[in-house]
Amino acid sequence: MNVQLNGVERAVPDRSTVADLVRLASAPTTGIAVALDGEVVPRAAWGTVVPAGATVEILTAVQGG
Amino acid sequence: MNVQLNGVERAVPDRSTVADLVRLASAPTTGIAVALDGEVVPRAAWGTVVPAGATVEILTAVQGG
Amino acid sequence: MNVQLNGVERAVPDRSTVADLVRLASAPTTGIAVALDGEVVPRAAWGTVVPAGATVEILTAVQGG
Amino acid sequence: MNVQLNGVERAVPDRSTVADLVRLASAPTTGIAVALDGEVVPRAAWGTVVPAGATVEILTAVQGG
Amino acid sequence: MAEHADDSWRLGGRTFGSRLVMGTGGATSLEVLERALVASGTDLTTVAMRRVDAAGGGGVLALLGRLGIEVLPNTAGCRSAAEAVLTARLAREALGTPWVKLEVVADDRTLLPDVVELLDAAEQLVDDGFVVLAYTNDDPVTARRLEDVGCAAVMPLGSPIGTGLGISNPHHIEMIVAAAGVPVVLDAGIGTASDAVLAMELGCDAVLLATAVTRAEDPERMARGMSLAVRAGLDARRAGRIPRRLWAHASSPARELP
Amino acid sequence: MAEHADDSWRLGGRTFGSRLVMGTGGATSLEVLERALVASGTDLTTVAMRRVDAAGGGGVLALLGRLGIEVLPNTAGCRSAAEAVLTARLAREALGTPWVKLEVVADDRTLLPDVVELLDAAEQLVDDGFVVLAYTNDDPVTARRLEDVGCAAVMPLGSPIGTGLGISNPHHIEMIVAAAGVPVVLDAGIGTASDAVLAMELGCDAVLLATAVTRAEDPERMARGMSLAVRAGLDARRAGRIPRRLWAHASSPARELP
Amino acid sequence: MAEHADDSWRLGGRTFGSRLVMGTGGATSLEVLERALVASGTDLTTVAMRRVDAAGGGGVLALLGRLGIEVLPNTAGCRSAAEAVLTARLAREALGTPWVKLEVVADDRTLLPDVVELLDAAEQLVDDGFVVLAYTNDDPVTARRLEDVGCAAVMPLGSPIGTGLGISNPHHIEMIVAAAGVPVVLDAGIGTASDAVLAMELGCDAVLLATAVTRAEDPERMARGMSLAVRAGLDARRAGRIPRRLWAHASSPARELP
Amino acid sequence: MAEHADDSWRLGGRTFGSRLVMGTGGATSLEVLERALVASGTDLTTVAMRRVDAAGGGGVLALLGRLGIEVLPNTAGCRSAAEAVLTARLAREALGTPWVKLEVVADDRTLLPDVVELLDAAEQLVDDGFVVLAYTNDDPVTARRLEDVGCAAVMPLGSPIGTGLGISNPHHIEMIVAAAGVPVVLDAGIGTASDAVLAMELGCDAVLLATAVTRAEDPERMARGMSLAVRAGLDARRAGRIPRRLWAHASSPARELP
Repeated sequence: MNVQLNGVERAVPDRSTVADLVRLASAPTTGIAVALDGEVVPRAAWGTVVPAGATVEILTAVQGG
Repeated sequence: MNVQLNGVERAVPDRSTVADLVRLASAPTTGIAVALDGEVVPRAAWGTVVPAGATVEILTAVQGG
Repeated sequence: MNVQLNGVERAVPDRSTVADLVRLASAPTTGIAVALDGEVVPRAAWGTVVPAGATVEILTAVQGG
Repeated sequence: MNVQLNGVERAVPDRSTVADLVRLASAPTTGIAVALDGEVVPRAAWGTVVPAGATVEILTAVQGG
Repeated sequence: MAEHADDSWRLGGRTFGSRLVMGTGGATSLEVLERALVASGTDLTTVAMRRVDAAGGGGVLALLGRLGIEVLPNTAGCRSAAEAVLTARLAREALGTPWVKLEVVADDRTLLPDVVELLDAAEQLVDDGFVVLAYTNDDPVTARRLEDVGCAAVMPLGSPIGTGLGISNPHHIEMIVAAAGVPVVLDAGIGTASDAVLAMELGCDAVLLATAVTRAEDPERMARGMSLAVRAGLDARRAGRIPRRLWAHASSPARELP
Repeated sequence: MAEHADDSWRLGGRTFGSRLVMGTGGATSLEVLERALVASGTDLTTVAMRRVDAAGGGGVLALLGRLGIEVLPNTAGCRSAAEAVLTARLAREALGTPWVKLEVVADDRTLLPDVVELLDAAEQLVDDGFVVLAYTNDDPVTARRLEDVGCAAVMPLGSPIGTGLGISNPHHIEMIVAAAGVPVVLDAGIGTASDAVLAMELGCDAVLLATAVTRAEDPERMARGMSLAVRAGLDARRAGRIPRRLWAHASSPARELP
Repeated sequence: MAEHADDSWRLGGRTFGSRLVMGTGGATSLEVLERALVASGTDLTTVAMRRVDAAGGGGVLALLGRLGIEVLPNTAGCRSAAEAVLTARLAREALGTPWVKLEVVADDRTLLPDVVELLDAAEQLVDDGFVVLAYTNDDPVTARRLEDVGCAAVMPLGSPIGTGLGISNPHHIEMIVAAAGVPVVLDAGIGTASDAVLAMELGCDAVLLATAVTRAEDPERMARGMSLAVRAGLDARRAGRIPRRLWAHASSPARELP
Repeated sequence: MAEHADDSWRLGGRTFGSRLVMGTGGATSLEVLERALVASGTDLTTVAMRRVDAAGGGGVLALLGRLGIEVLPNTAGCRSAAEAVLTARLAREALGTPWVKLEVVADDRTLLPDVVELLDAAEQLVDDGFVVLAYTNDDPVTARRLEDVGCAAVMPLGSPIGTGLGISNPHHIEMIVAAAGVPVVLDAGIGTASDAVLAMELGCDAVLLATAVTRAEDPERMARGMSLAVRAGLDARRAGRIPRRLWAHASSPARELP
C-alpha cells in the first residue's frame, strides 16, 4: 500500500504499523512524535496499523526559535 | 404600563406606540433613531405598539469622535 | 609682469589697474567684487595699479547655501 | 592685620605665615592646598609670610562630580 | 507639478478634496467648533450617537449641514460587536447614511480597539451593506484582515485616543500602507501639526483627528495648522524626499580661495 | 484668530512675510530653481561667493532680482575667521548688502561649524557694521555667545548640512529658543516637511533649507510642501498644543447604552 | 541590597535563575551554539519541531540535556490554530513537556502574530493542560486576553522577528506590564544589549532572543553581553532610576571661590 | 572569545580594569557612597575641590584610599579658564596627581561647557604637564580640537549634567568616536543602565556617571547595574551586532507540515 510519509509518497508493506514506519524513516526512537492523519499517536499506540493512503508525520526537535 | 426609556423607568399609557414615546421624550423628529429591545425600529414602523416592560432607546447624533 | 588672477598665474601689461584685470577676466561689471592681496578694493578705487606678483581675486554670487 | 580667609574677613596676627593660617582654619595637614592671591603656594613654601589684605584659599577634596 | 494638481482622494466610492477628517468631540461650544471646522477645510466629519435627552448638542447635525460637510457617524464607546452593530444601524436610520466609523474598544483607560470584536462587527456591517471605516490599532495583520472582510478604509492609531503622543511606531504604519489596497487613514494620537505631516509622509491617505484641534488653546488656529499640515505632508510624500546621509553634503560649490 | 493674522517676522530691522529662507545650491538648472523659489514663497535667499571664471551660474542674481527676493550672501566654504571676514566684505562690495550668513566650517566631511573661528569672525563683522546671521551648531552656550557679540540671528543646525537627518536634538533647539533674544533660524539638516514643522513647533522663527528642496525628486512640489510646513508649524506653535498624556482620553461623551 | 539578592523569577510554577530565555535558531553549528548557550547562562531554551528526515539538527536535544537547560518547544511556522495545536501536542509527546511557546504567524514577510488564531489556539491548549507562553504583538488588549484565557506568560514582540529593530513602542510594553498578572517576556526584535536592558527597565520579567546572538559576528561574546544586559536592566529597574529633568542638576556642591 | 578576555583599557598611560568612572557627588552619606563604589567596581573616581571649612566631606579621600580607587580631581563649578587652571593646580598640590577632569561651564542652569574657555584651559594645563580629561559637549569639532591641544581623553556629554536624559544625539557621539585618537568617555546625562550600554555600543571607551547612581533610590544596586551595563555594552560592541532589517527573518527553519 501507499502512504504519505513526511510529505513523500511511499510504498510500504500492507498492515504496516506506526512503529514500522518510524523504523522505515530511520528516525531515532526517542525525542520524536508521530501524527497519523492529523492526530497524535501516543507511543503506547505505535502498534496501530496504518491504513492505506494515510498521512504520517514523524517529528523531532531541531534548532529554532 | 412601565417602560425603560433611555435608561429611566417611566410609566406610560398602555398601548403607547414608538411615536408616542418619541413625543414623550421631547425628541426632535428628524436625525433620530429608535431601538426597541435592541432592534432598530424603522421610521415606517413607529406605529408599533410598545410592550410593557420594553427597553426603548432614542438616539441622535452629538459631538464626538 | 605676472599676477595671480583667480588662482592662475597670468602675464599682464605692467601698470595694469584693477579695472584692467576685471576686463581681462571677462567679468561682468556689476555684482562682482575684487580682492587685491587679501583686501577688498572698492569700486571707486579700481584705478589702482596692481603691483607685480600680486594676488587678485574677482568674485561674484553663484548658487549656493 | 586682616586677611580674606576662605571668603571671610579675619583678623590675624601680623606676619602670620601660610602655615599659621592653615592651623587657624583647622584644616587637616594633608590633602589640602593653599592659594595666596590666586597663586598656588607649594607646601615647601608655607613659611611664606602672608601680606595684610591678602586673599587666602585653603581647599581640599570633597564629594563631587 | 501639473500632474498632481489634484490632491483629492477617493474613499468608499466618493471623492474628497481635503485630506483631513475631523472629529467634533471636545469643543467647548458650537461656535468654537464651527470656526475650527471652517479653518480645517474638512469635508468629512464624525459624530457620535447618544440618547436624545442626554445629548445636549443636537445642533452638530445642523452645523455640519449648513457647512456642507459630510457626516460620518461613529460607534464610539461600544465594547462589543453587538453594541457596535446596533449603534451603526441606529446611525444609518437616524442620519440616512450607510457610512460608519467603526470603533470597538476594550476598556476606558486605553480606549484601544478590541480586535476580535472589531473584526466580528466589521464583517457583520459589511454584509449588511455598510461602508465601514475601521478604527484599529497599528497591527499590520489586523489591518489586512479588516480589508479582507471588506472595510472601505483602515484607520490605524498613531497612539491611544486623546494622548497626543503622535505616531509611536512609524514602521508599523509604513507596513500597513505597503500592504493596503484600501485607503489608510491615521486615526488617533495626533497631538500637533508635525504628527499629521508625518502620517502623510508615511503614506497615509488622510488623517482623522479631534482632540488635537478642539482642546488646543486656540482651536481655530490649530485647525488651520492641521489643514496646512496634511497638504505639506502630501506634497513631501509625492515630491520624493532626499535620502538620509550620515555625513555632510555641501549645498554650495567647492570654494577655491587660497 | 484675528490677533495673529499677521504671521510675518522681523530680522535685522526688516520684516519678512515668509518663514522660509531658501538656499540656491543643488538645483539642476536655473529654471528648476525658479519654479522652486516661486513655489516656496520665500522672500530671502542665500547665494555663495565664487570666482567669476569658475562661477557658471551668475544668473542667480538676475533671477532673484526678477523674483523680488532679497539676496543673502553666505561665506560657505570658509575655514577661518580671516577667510570668512574677507568673503563677507567682498559680498558687501559686490552685492551692496551688509547682510551675511556667516559660515565657518571645520572640515569637509562634517561641514560642522568651528565655533572658535565663528565667534571671532562674528565679532569682527558686527564691529564692521554687518548684519550677521550666524550658522552654528546646536550648542546653547555658543548660540548665546553669538548673540552677545551682536549677531542679528542665530541659526543652529538640526543635523549636518545635506544629511537630511532632521533635528537630532530637539531639546537643544528648545534651550536655544528659550534663551534667545534674537531670531532663531533652524539651518541645515532638514530632509522633509515634518522636520520643518518641528523646527517651528520648537519655537524657531524661521527655517533655512536648500538641499531638501533642490535635490528632491520634484523640487517645485517639495518647495510648496515646505512653504505649507513652516506655516503649519507656526500655527501649531501659536495655537497651543494639547499636553501629552500616557493614558487615553475619550473625544466622544461617555456612552450610556445598556 | 540584601533583599534582592535573589534575582530569580517564577514562570509556570517553576523558578528560573536566568532572565534570559534563548532560542537555538540561526547558529552555524552545534559547537557555536553550545558556547553561546553556556555564555548566556540561560536555563530555558526553545526548539522547533520539524520532520525527522529534514531535521539535520537532532543533536540540539542532546546538547540541551547535557547542559541541563530546560527545553521549550515552539510552534514556529504555524499559520492556524489547528496547526499550532497539533504541533504543541506532538511536541508534548516527543519531549515529554506540557510547556509550549505558542506562535501563530500571519505571513512570512512580517512573521507577525495572527491574533485571532493565536487566541483560539491559546484557549484550546490551556484547556488541554498546556503551560502556554504566548508570542504576541505589542497590543495591550491582546496581551490581556491571552492572560484571561489562561496563558502562563505573555511574550510581546519588540519588533518583528529577526529585524533587530529593538523595542519600537516602549509605551505599549509598559502598558502591557502595568496590566499583567503573569510574567511578561520580551520576545523578538532584540538586536543588541541595550535593547535587552531596556526591556527589563520597562518592567519585563525576562527577554527571549535568538538571532541577536546566533547571527552576531561573535555569538559567544554577544551571549555573554546579553546575560549581563538582562541583569543590568533588572538592577536598574529595581534600583529606582532618577527622574528625567529638562535642566541641569549639579553633582558637585556649589563653588564659592571668588 | 579568548582574544578579548582582557576588557581593560588605557588612559593617560595607565591601564584600568573597569570601564566605569564614578563621581562621588550626591550620595547621602559616606556609607552609602562606599557601598555604591564597591558595587560599581570602579577604579577611577572624581572628587571636587572646595574650601576646607565648607567641605563637610573630607572623608571622601580616606574612603577612596581605603578602597584603592584612583582619585580624579575635577574643576566643577569653574566658569573661566583662569578659575579652572588655578583649581587644577590646587588639586595637583593637594592630591599629588597631575590628572584632572577639566570642566568649565557657562551657567548654572544648563551646566553646559563653555568651549572657548574650555579650550583655553585645556591648552594651558597640557602645557603645564597635566593629564587632562576634558568634559565637553557633543560637538565633534570641539572634541577634535581638545585632542589637538593634547588632552588625554575627550568626555562628551550625553545630555546636560544631572538630567538623566541619556544620549540625546547618538550620531554625534559616533562621529566623535570615529575621529578620536584618544579615549572617548561618555560623561553626563546617564540616567539608567540602558544609557550606559548605548554609550559603549556607540564605541565609547568608558562611561563616567554620578547622579544616576548616587541619587537612585537604591544607589548600591544601581551601581551594580551600571557595572554590568558597561560590560554588556562592550561585549555587544565587540561581538558585532546583527544588521537592522525592515522585514522579518525567521529564526526557525521553514516549516513543511501540510
